[in-house]
Amino acid sequence: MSTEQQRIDDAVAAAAAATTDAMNDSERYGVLYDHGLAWVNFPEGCGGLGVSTSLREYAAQQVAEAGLRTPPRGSNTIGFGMAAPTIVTYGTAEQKLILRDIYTLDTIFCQLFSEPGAGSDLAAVATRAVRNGDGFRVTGQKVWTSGAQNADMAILVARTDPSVPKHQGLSYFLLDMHAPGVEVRGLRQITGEAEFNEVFLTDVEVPEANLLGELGQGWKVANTTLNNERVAIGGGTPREGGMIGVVAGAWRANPEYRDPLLHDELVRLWVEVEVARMMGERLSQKLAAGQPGPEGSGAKLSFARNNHELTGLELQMTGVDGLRYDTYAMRRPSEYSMIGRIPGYRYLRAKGNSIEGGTSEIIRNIISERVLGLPGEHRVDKDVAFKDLPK
Amino acid sequence: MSTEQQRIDDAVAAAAAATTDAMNDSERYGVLYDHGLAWVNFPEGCGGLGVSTSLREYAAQQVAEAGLRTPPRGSNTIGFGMAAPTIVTYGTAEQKLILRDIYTLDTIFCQLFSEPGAGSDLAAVATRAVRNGDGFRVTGQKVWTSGAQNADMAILVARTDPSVPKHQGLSYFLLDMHAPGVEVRGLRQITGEAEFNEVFLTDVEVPEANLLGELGQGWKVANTTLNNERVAIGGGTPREGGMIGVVAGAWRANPEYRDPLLHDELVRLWVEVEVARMMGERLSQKLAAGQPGPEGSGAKLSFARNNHELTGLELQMTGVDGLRYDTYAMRRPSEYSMIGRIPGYRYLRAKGNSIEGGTSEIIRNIISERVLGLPGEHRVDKDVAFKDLPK
Amino acid sequence: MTDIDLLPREHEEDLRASVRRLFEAESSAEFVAGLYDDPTADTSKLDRAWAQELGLAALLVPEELGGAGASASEAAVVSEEIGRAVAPVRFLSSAVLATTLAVHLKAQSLLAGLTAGERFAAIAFPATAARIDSGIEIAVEGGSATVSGTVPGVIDGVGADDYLVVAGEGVDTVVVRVSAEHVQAEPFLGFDQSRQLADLSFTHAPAEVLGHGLDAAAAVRAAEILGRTVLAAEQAGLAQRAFDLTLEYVKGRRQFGRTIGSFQAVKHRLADLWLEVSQAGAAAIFAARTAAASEAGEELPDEAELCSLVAGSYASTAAVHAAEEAVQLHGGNGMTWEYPLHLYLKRAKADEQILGHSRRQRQQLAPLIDLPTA
Amino acid sequence: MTDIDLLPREHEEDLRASVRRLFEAESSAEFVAGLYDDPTADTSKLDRAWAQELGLAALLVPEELGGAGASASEAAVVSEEIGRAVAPVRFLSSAVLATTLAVHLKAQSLLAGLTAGERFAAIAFPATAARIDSGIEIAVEGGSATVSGTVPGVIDGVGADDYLVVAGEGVDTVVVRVSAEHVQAEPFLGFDQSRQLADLSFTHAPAEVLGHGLDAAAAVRAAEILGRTVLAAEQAGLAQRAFDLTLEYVKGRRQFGRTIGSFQAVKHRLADLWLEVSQAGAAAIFAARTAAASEAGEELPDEAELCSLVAGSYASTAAVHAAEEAVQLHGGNGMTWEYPLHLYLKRAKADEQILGHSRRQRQQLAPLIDLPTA
Repeated sequence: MSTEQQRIDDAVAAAAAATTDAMNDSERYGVLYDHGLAWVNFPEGCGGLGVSTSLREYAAQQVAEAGLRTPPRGSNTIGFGMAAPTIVTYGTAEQKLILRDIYTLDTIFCQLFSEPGAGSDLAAVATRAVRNGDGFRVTGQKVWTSGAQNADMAILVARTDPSVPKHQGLSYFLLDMHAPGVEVRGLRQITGEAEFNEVFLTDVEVPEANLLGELGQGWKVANTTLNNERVAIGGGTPREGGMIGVVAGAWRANPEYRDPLLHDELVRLWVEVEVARMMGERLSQKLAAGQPGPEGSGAKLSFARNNHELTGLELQMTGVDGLRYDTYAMRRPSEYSMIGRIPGYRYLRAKGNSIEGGTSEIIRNIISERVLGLPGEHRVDKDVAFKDLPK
Repeated sequence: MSTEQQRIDDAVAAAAAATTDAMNDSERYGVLYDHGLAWVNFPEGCGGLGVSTSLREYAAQQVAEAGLRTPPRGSNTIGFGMAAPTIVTYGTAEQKLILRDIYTLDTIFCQLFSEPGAGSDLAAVATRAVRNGDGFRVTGQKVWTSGAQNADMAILVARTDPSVPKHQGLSYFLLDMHAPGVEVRGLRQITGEAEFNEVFLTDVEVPEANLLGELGQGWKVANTTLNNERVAIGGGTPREGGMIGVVAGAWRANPEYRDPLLHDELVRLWVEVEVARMMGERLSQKLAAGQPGPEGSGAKLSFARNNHELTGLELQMTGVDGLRYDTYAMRRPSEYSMIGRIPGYRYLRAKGNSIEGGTSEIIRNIISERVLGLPGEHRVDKDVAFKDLPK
Repeated sequence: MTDIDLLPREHEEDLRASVRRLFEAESSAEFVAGLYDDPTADTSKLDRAWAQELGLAALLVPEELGGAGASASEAAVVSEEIGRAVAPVRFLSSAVLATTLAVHLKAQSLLAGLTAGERFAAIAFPATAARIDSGIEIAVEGGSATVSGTVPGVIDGVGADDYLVVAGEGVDTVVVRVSAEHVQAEPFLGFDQSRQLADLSFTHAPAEVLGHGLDAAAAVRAAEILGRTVLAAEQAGLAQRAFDLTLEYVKGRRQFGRTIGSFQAVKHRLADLWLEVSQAGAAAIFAARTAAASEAGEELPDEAELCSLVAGSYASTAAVHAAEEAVQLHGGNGMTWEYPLHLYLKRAKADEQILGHSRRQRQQLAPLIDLPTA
Repeated sequence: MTDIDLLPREHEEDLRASVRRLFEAESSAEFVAGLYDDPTADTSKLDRAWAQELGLAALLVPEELGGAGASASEAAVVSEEIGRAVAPVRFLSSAVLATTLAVHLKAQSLLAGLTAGERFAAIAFPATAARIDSGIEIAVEGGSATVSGTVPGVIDGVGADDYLVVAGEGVDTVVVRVSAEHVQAEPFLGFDQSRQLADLSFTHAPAEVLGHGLDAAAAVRAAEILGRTVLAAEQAGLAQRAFDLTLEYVKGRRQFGRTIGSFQAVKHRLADLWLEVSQAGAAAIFAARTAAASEAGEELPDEAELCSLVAGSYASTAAVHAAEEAVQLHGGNGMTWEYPLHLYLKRAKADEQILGHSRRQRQQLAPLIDLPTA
């Protein structure tokens, strides 16, 4: 056993001793945070022990074996997956205090990045943050914000200087979603529901203390966030995990769906998902062994394509049943699930898999440039002041 | 009957009267030429009657009905398809005299356009034509020249001025293939045979009189030629014409090839070929009615893809037979045929269908820019002197 | 195979223009999207407009029976426009499928109402079936019959005035008519709400026999051929419109300081898609003109059937592909309710299943082109 | 399913390096291309080199039988390198298929020659068959037998010292050995001349019975699993090499004043291809490690069979796709004899047929993953 493992074991023992049956969830999670077991690879004092990232799984096992409850990531996806890693990297001591509230679920985060005119091209954000005394006044429109209706805080990218080229005039902020001037509206999707929101910001006051990273460094900070978003759909997925399990299960359970003409396509997709799983498994083993590979970028591509094809096939194989829908009512779920709905919903929702979190076109650019070393696209917007670009 | 049709009928009657049983082929074809029946839409004196292009088919019918033999186009493909239309457009009176020899098959043409460094990018030709007294001295290497070993003349694109941007420094020549300094070598292909040639030009003297079009206008002249090459694979193709007939025929004739797992793929390809045929049919009817459509550019794309897939399927469905080859000996056929060889040859040869005469990538550029009106690719070579471009 | 004239015809282009005007006025994207929120919304005004005012209900009825005496060619033009507007109309179910059946069976009383556009009919068969066959039993006694059983997912199965039920095949084919009051129709929320489906139940429903035996089988076959042909035209029209919307979008939408239509990967995908959509259009018109020639006795029904299967199997996947690419190339906007793309996606994917998916249609095609499975 | 370790292992990377060195020296692209012009060219020096000098003939033979006691994992490394070099070697036929059969049947006298790399064996079955089955009859009488019939397209069917013939299935399975002098082998010019095929004829050929019944059936199945697994590794290696050559080419080749690798349509195709090739590589190593675990008794044969079919069906089409894209993206150069791409294209397309094409392999996979056809 390594020294680092020993430190984890000690922390787990101490946390277990400090936890009492009378504690509520927030208090329990707080104990874990205070003992450095929230994110063990984070520095001490930030919910971590400063140990190697590869020990995260080990720590999770020990915590679980000690019977200590951990917060469900899904309740604060943006907080855990994007805000926390960015704050720990760029935050001031004061800003880092919020890490505890993220972990205890007392502060739920959402993300204010994309705009109607800045989708794949995030650096084109037009939302303005104008100096206003000690702070900034923010005005603009954001879109594709999931969970905004339930969020306490947001990570925000806004333009602080339109007179310089677009990547240089951005800054990164923490924004109070309860502040005056923040308006959240559900954005209805093709499935009928509004999983995402539009967020309108009108003269929202943001104090200087909420600037994360330096003024004008927003692009660099945002990329830390995005790299954390696009982490590999890693190993550990069981065979037939995900959509293939749903479709193969329907085939098995319903002899009337077994159209022999669709059989080869179903098996082919089963193989596609399985080889993607095998690649994910190899990647995760390499990562665990400290040998990161380039495979991660590919996982999102095959995930999206396989989901497109599987849901299309499912709709086809279920015949008239596939043409029934459950509800197009505009609901506002805090997250989506492909399970428990009908094939038509899955078909429509899966279309978003190749768009959200980086379109498949952007992912292909990334693979070809960062993994394969091919030249970048011709850019006409790199050296021109943002205000002078055609919109 | 229109006046133009009447003129065709009169010419046919006169030609028939002037043709005697004792004449050899060259003399017979000469009679047709002299009566304006070689290319009826060409001007009088150039083998034509100056009538509408849409009357070509009518004229061909009348000539055939009169029992007059016409030269097989395949014996002088480049002469008929590329040299003649270019010469009639840009040629001097003296140059136009060669049209008769093209038609009578007394002068066989080949094409010296592509180079090792100038494939899709034809304007990058590096072969130099340097002023030398009254004429030019030509040096360079050409490639992908079919029929060079049997050719008397060539149409040639060469660079006369490397100090201007690349599209501006080209000129177009007629070159005597029997001149000193012309060396033809078979270029072996993946099928084993050498259907094409490399042609090495070393200080070949070309008289001033052989410059076609103006000095420096070679790009414009060459495009006339290429537009004639990329004419639509038009209508009139019978159902199951081409490769689909070969593969479907093999399926019907050999029960042992009928792998049920490949059946849907075969029928799908049958449909693909049939819809391409229907589109060609519509195009040809529109052309005949004087309503040219944009469909022509697509025909080459589907032709190539369908041939790729059909030949791949054929090799698969023929099992062990598909793995037998007839001969990889380096032969030098003057043209190729997909019929009469084995599936393996067809599979390999079909790979060229998406490369020769404009790669499928170039065709997609053409469709997206000329048909769909999308912007051209970013060009770095338009305004730089040819000699200063990176090679 | 005779020579099929594929050129546009002036009277058809006039027809196209008037249908397009109607849908622009009465079947906007907002109108169609509204049907998803209120499935019971009344579309009868729209149905009256095309059926009576434009007289399209009479399109396929011969002149001697009081109709317009037009052909599959004109019906295809109308259907292309329907696809272009994803219009929620009973054209395919009533004016094409049921009317063709009625014409071939010389069911004059039924036809009178249909021709006038005052009554609408639906054929009781599951929308995804490759053959028009109710799958339920019809007990015949002389000129009348009773029908019992359930048929799921019937196209325009709610709100019809007359229901045609087909059972059996070959010499055993029977076609009957049941009037609406004897049918229990349960409409359901559809994946594609621009074509309403319903589950039908018949309980000893009294029925009038319209035809039986080989004549009836021939009539059913004619309806199948025309149905597939007209549906292929709808799919081709839908595909073309989804493509056009996308082409327009990529020319205007800027990212990274350039229009996204200037990116070569987008250009090449659109070039391939253009080819596919164009081929679907050519196949659809080829099938329509061939069906017209066949109905006029100038071409064999086998050839019309072949062409309907070629066009049907090809256009159905082309429409889905065009709609899917449209959503993808519109990026996040393509995923919104606000943009009309979702209407195209839903209709295209549902249409793909109707009258048999493309693999099934290719199985039907195979014997016609002498490509046996084994 | 146990956890399968997928990380590179040091001894395997050493093995890879030595095999690569051998092929670089003895199996250059020129050497392989030369086999198309002279099909009778002697490749025995190359076969001696890997079999004897590198000792790879003994790779899959257990230590207690005098072999190296290595596993499918090491064999896959060798095979990846074979694919990378499109090397014309008898590794799959003799060192994998025949040797696995011999090991499982404990055919010690046969194995002695194979292990030493002094004798080579071939199994008489048509290269494109999904099962190892000669399709001819074996008349057994006690420990000896006679074989009669013809078997077309046998892998490495000419020049072997021993021929193994399998007939029957289940309890009726028989495996016999026929020595070369009793076999008439007619090699033929192959579409892919880097793997020589031959038609075999047996005329009352005397044979030694190596095994029969369920034990023999299990041995045949083990050979099939290992054969598919090792072939998948070859296909993955070939695909990777074709991809690498193409990536290098598009980075250097200029047209329109830019490298062709700077065109987005080319970039996106290569990104997709990279994913496919990477997945093929992952599936191949997964199958190899699983087969090794199965042979070691740590995993069920069913799981090894499943993984071999996943890798086999996927890698075979990935290799063809990679080779086809390589030819296309090399433009005219890809069509020449001078560039090595054609060697990859031919091997990949031939490999795709060997041991059953991917659709057939998926049919074999379906029952193992409980996806019945109907």
